[in-house]
Amino acid sequence: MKKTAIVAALLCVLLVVPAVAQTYKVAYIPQSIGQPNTNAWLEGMMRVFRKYPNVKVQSFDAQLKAELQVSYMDDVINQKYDAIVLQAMDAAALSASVKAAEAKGIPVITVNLATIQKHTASVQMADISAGYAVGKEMGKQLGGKGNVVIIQSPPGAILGVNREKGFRQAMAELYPNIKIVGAQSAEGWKKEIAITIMNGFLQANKELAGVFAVNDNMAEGAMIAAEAAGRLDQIKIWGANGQKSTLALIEQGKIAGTAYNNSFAQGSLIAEMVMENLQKKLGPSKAAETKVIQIPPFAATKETVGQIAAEDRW
Amino acid sequence: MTKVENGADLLLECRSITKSYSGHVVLDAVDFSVRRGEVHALVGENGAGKSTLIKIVTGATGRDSGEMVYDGTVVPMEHLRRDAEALGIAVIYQELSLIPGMTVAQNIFLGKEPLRPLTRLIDVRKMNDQARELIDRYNFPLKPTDLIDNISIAQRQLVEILKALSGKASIMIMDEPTSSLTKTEVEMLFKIIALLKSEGISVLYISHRMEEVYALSDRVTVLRDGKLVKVLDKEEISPEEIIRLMIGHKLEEKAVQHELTPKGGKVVLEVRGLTSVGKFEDLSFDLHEGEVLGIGGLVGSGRTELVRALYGADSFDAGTIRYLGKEWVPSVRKSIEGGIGFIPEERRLQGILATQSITRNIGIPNLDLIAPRGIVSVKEEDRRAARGIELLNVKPPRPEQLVGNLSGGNQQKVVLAKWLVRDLKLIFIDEPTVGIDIGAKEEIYDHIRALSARGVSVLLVSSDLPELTRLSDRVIVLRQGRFFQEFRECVLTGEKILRAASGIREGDDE
Amino acid sequence: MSHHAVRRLILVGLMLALSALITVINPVFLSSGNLLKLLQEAAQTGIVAVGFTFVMITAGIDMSIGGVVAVTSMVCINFLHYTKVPIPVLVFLSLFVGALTGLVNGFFITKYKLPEFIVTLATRSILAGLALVIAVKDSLGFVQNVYIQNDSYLWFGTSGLFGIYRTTVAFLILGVGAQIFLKHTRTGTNIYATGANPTAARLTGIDTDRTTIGVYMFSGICASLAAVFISSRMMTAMPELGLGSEMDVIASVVIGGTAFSGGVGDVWGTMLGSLFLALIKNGILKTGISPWIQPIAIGGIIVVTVIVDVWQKKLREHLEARAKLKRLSAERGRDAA
Amino acid sequence: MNKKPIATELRLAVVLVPLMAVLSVLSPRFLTLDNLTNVVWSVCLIGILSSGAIYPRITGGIDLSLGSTAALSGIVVDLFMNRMGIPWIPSILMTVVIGALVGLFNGFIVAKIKIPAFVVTMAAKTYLYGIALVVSQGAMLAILEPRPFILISTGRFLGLPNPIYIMVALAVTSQFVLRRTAFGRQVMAVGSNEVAARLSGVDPDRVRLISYTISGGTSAVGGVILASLTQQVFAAAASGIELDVMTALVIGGTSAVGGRGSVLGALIGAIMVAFIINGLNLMNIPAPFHPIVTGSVIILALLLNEGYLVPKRRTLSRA
Repeated sequence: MKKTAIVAALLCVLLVVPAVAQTYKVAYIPQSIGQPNTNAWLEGMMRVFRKYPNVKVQSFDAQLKAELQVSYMDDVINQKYDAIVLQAMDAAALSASVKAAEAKGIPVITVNLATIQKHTASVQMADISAGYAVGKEMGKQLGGKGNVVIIQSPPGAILGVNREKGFRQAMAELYPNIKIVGAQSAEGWKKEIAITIMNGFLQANKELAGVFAVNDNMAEGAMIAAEAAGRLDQIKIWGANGQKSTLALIEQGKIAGTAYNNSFAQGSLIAEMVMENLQKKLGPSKAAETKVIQIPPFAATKETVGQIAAEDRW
Repeated sequence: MTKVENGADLLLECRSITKSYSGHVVLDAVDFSVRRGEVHALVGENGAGKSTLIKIVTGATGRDSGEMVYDGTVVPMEHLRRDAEALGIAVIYQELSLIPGMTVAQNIFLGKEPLRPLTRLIDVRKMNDQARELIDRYNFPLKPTDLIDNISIAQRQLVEILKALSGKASIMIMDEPTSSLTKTEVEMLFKIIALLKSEGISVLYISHRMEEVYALSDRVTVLRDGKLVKVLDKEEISPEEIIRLMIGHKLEEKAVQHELTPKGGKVVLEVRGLTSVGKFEDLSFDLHEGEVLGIGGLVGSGRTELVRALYGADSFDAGTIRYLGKEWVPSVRKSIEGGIGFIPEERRLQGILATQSITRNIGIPNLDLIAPRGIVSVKEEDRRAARGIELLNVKPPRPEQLVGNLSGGNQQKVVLAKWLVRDLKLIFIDEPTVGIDIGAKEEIYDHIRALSARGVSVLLVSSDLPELTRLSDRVIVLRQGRFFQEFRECVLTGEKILRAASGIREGDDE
Repeated sequence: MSHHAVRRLILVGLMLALSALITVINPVFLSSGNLLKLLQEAAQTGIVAVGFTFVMITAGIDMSIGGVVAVTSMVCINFLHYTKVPIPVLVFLSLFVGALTGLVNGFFITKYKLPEFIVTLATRSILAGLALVIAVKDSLGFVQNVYIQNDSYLWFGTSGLFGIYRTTVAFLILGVGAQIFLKHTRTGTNIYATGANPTAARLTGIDTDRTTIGVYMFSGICASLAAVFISSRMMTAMPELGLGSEMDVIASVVIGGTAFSGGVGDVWGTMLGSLFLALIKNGILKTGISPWIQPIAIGGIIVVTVIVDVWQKKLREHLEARAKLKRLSAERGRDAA
Repeated sequence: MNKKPIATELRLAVVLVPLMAVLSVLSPRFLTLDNLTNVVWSVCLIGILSSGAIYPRITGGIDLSLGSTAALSGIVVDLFMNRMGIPWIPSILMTVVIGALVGLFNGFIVAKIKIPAFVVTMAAKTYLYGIALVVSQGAMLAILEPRPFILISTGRFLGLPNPIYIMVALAVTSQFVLRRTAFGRQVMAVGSNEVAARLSGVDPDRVRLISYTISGGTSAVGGVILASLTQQVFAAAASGIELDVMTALVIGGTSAVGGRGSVLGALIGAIMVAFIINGLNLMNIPAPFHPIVTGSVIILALLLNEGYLVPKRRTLSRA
């Protein structure tokens, strides 16, 4: 670590950054920048890092491409960053890079999705149980019966897939009388496509009781469609993530609920882990397993959403 | 033609060749033969079946029936380009078949490049050497490594010929070879043809230019409407006769000479000291109302550049222009609005919108009239199109017909129609009849005369001497971008212009 | 010196200048580790671009390359996951995917004279779907990401002698081979002829249809080859792998001086182009500027590069015109004399 | 030419009608008014973008930056309305002007500096995304206000979603401009033979400039519609839509060489593709198969168009 630090210091001199005794460079590689949750994580991290002027965070825009994330990882390794925060597009695709980084002494903390190769830590919103929680709550709201549809993530997007798995599991276990009558995937998690899909569902099912969109954005899309069709009052729409706009809509009663995850807190938690690691010069963890921190989802409904404080809304 | 002259010495013999496209017969039992080492001209209006016959001979298309014997061997029904080449049938195409971006040598040996032994790699040095040998043998002004893009049209044609010679050609078919050549270049070509002939290579020659056919051919085969009309031997060949056979009626005028009678009237265009560096220098002349002023000179003498500048297509460096007595700085838009028309040199590249209908083609320069406030009055547009078609009897007379699918003659008619449907005061015409069959030619001539009769002034640029002499009231000959000589009130003949164009001044004409 | 030679020099000059600038900002750029990675990145785009160059020289365009990459990698994943097929066989099979796609593209383009752009766009869409269909699924039918452990397959994506990545080596070999093929074989000449003047080419007895089909097959094969290297490097593949990478490929080819109108351009240019693109993308990361600004910089640099090229061309033409003028007046002098 | 494009539209109808017949047999719900409405609604964005993108295409160019332009426009209109407090109507107008200026800039580089449109607009796509990130501060912004703005896309008039009216209006206008105005004639002429057009008094540079400007303007409209529909704006919105638009154009019989094109054709093309996807959804056919079917049908449609698309484009492209 000393070596890294010295090199880092040298770099700073060259970078003509106000030369602090020891400067740390942290790489933040989300699936794409400009998404509410990825921004929230960054903000959460910054809430911590702002206290440490000697930490510089650089974001990388992978534009939802695993290939790009891989090449960013390589670059970050070459630039001898001190820590990497990674929201992997794909558990397998990034494993090699993660391994390489830790081999080079750079601790990697993954967000929401742990890569197959073991690494320092992974802070996750438990997606399967999030899906499960949604299923459970929605089932309650529907009184255990009715037709439900799912607006899926693009095929192969683990996060969405896991949420869907959890949701189906809950329905299968708890509510035998709720029928899942349709599931369609929205290319690129796109809201406008979610709207079209929802329109189709509204056509297909004269009695539609519930919708689970595997993220809030698509849930909002479903809501727009249902509202336009004038059937919003008969349909319980659920999302997952808990972004600010969705929470507002829950308060208005337009969206039934979401699996809220405090991405600010998540980000701050990650940042603290990073700082601890850097200050204690721990480097990549020697443990045999990835240290996984599961953040239990909070099912936010009209009743419970009030419990989420303004500063925790992202 | 020193060789024996009996049927036995036929290189190519076709007996009752018949070909029809979708029921429509284009060749009807045509007999055709070429002797060894003769120059044989194949003439006929467009649509007479010349090109189809050539296509069949060269294997570009198949024949429905009829026998074909080449060099003693019977040519089977399925006769492909490759087979034709193997037999030694070489073609030089009207639209040059060279590859831009490649060198002369590459083009000559395209598809049959010499390979390094035991490899499939091209032996570039060997290729260039072989090209050099060929070039030297006919001492052409070429370098094997010249890029096609950087050499003149005439030179490209030479490359075409070498391309043909590089194979073992025993007959060379030339389709309109001179259409884009200057006088001197044509003469060079003729020398080459003589040379080929002397080497015992037969030349099958297709041309619309009578004087060439006259000068060159040992025999002439005349086709009309897909039928063989007559085969003329050397002594029978005369332009009038050929034309009579081709179009069935005799031309009222002798195409060789013409009486110039100047037109007075008010000056429409007044050019003083017009100069465009490197193109033309210090040109001054007046153009009167209803006058046809011919501009003679070799290609590259600045004729085309001059009319382009006058029209506003190109800029010029010095000099003044007065149009209808007013100071005039031309621009295309201004010219059109001011009643000036322009028929460019290269019909396909500059004249027509190939993928657009006749209506649209005629409409484009008349947008100011058919769409005064930006909105096109379809009625007005169709009306003008109909008028244009009817006026020039464009065939087929279908307004929605794509101009790209018309014959050369009809394309040129459409280009002319664009201007005839609006009231003109002045029109610049550059090489109006290149590659156009006699019939269409005559029609276009009539229209030019009609224009001048209507008081429209015409500035006519042409390399076709009979054309120039017949149509002009006055002729100015340019040489190397400068004024060389003016012919007025005299009996003008083609060779007078030629001599002037080639720099021989004869004072005794004024 | 030809226009292309000059544009090459300018491109190289620009690259050196940029490299220098970036190195000043962040010396890590010049570290062997980074340069090797840079070359690997260039190679991954470049391998596809080489094939694409052939297509563009025939005045065509192949939008299906992204789809080919996706399907090919899915095919590989399947074989690695379910079978023990020897790697050489596997690679052969994967190249077959590209060849077949190219054949289909070429067939519709030549036989039915359909516009290349849309035909290949259609095949792209078909392949994109196919990739998802054949992707390895778990018991619930959800796409499952397979982690490749077959070392002899991973060999492709790793580095060998002097830490040079095998992708880079393959790129160089492919590039040099393709260049020689283009410039020094009859087929190569036919490709140029087909693009520059198809009518003439046909008259000369060149089978332009066969040539066209050929280049599309080659383009497909190159894409498949790239897929092998990329999936091997990532030790897995996703159904959407490579989709959306078309633009980078086209940019490399165009910056390299191959024209959409066909007949001009070569592989050297494309290799430079892909290197140039990789350089700015890699270099920009060293500058530490915000990811918001990065696309602005990249887009800007591309535009400027092309503008510079056009200007140098104009300048040369202007100079040539003046030289010609001199010659002309000289000749006149002689005539006068 | 007056006839040709109509012929294309007819040919497309030849594909469309049996297609709809088949779909309505396979799924009874297909031929319901609501369903058809939804399908048309879903292609509004493509339709709107096509009605402008067709101009550069006909002049032999291409505008790949329309997706980024749309995203940027959404962000800009939100900036005007919700961060500067400008009323929504002027905000939209200003946004469209900005979009047009973006197009004008592309057009300038293409027409005046003579750089291949593909490269110019591809680069534009990249840097416009960056600019959008900067303006939006990299955030995904929700638009909840003002209500009328939201209603532009979500509201209905006479039972039909408003965007359909906007799309039809734009398409019809564009088709009219293309077929019935001097400018339309000039666009076609430039696409067909630039030199001949110039000698007939057309100014190709000006025509190109305007073409790209229009494309930029309609992209902005599209961006506004999308923003109002999804009630959110972000830099990556509408990413990748340019390919859908180009597909629609080409199916609609717009050829890059030869100065041909029809906006209505493009619309029919887009709707056709949408119908297929909709039908597949109604039949609960899993997503992965959708692109396969779509791609195949596109080729089929082209084959039916063959007679029209054949013309010697290669030789012409050299002319």
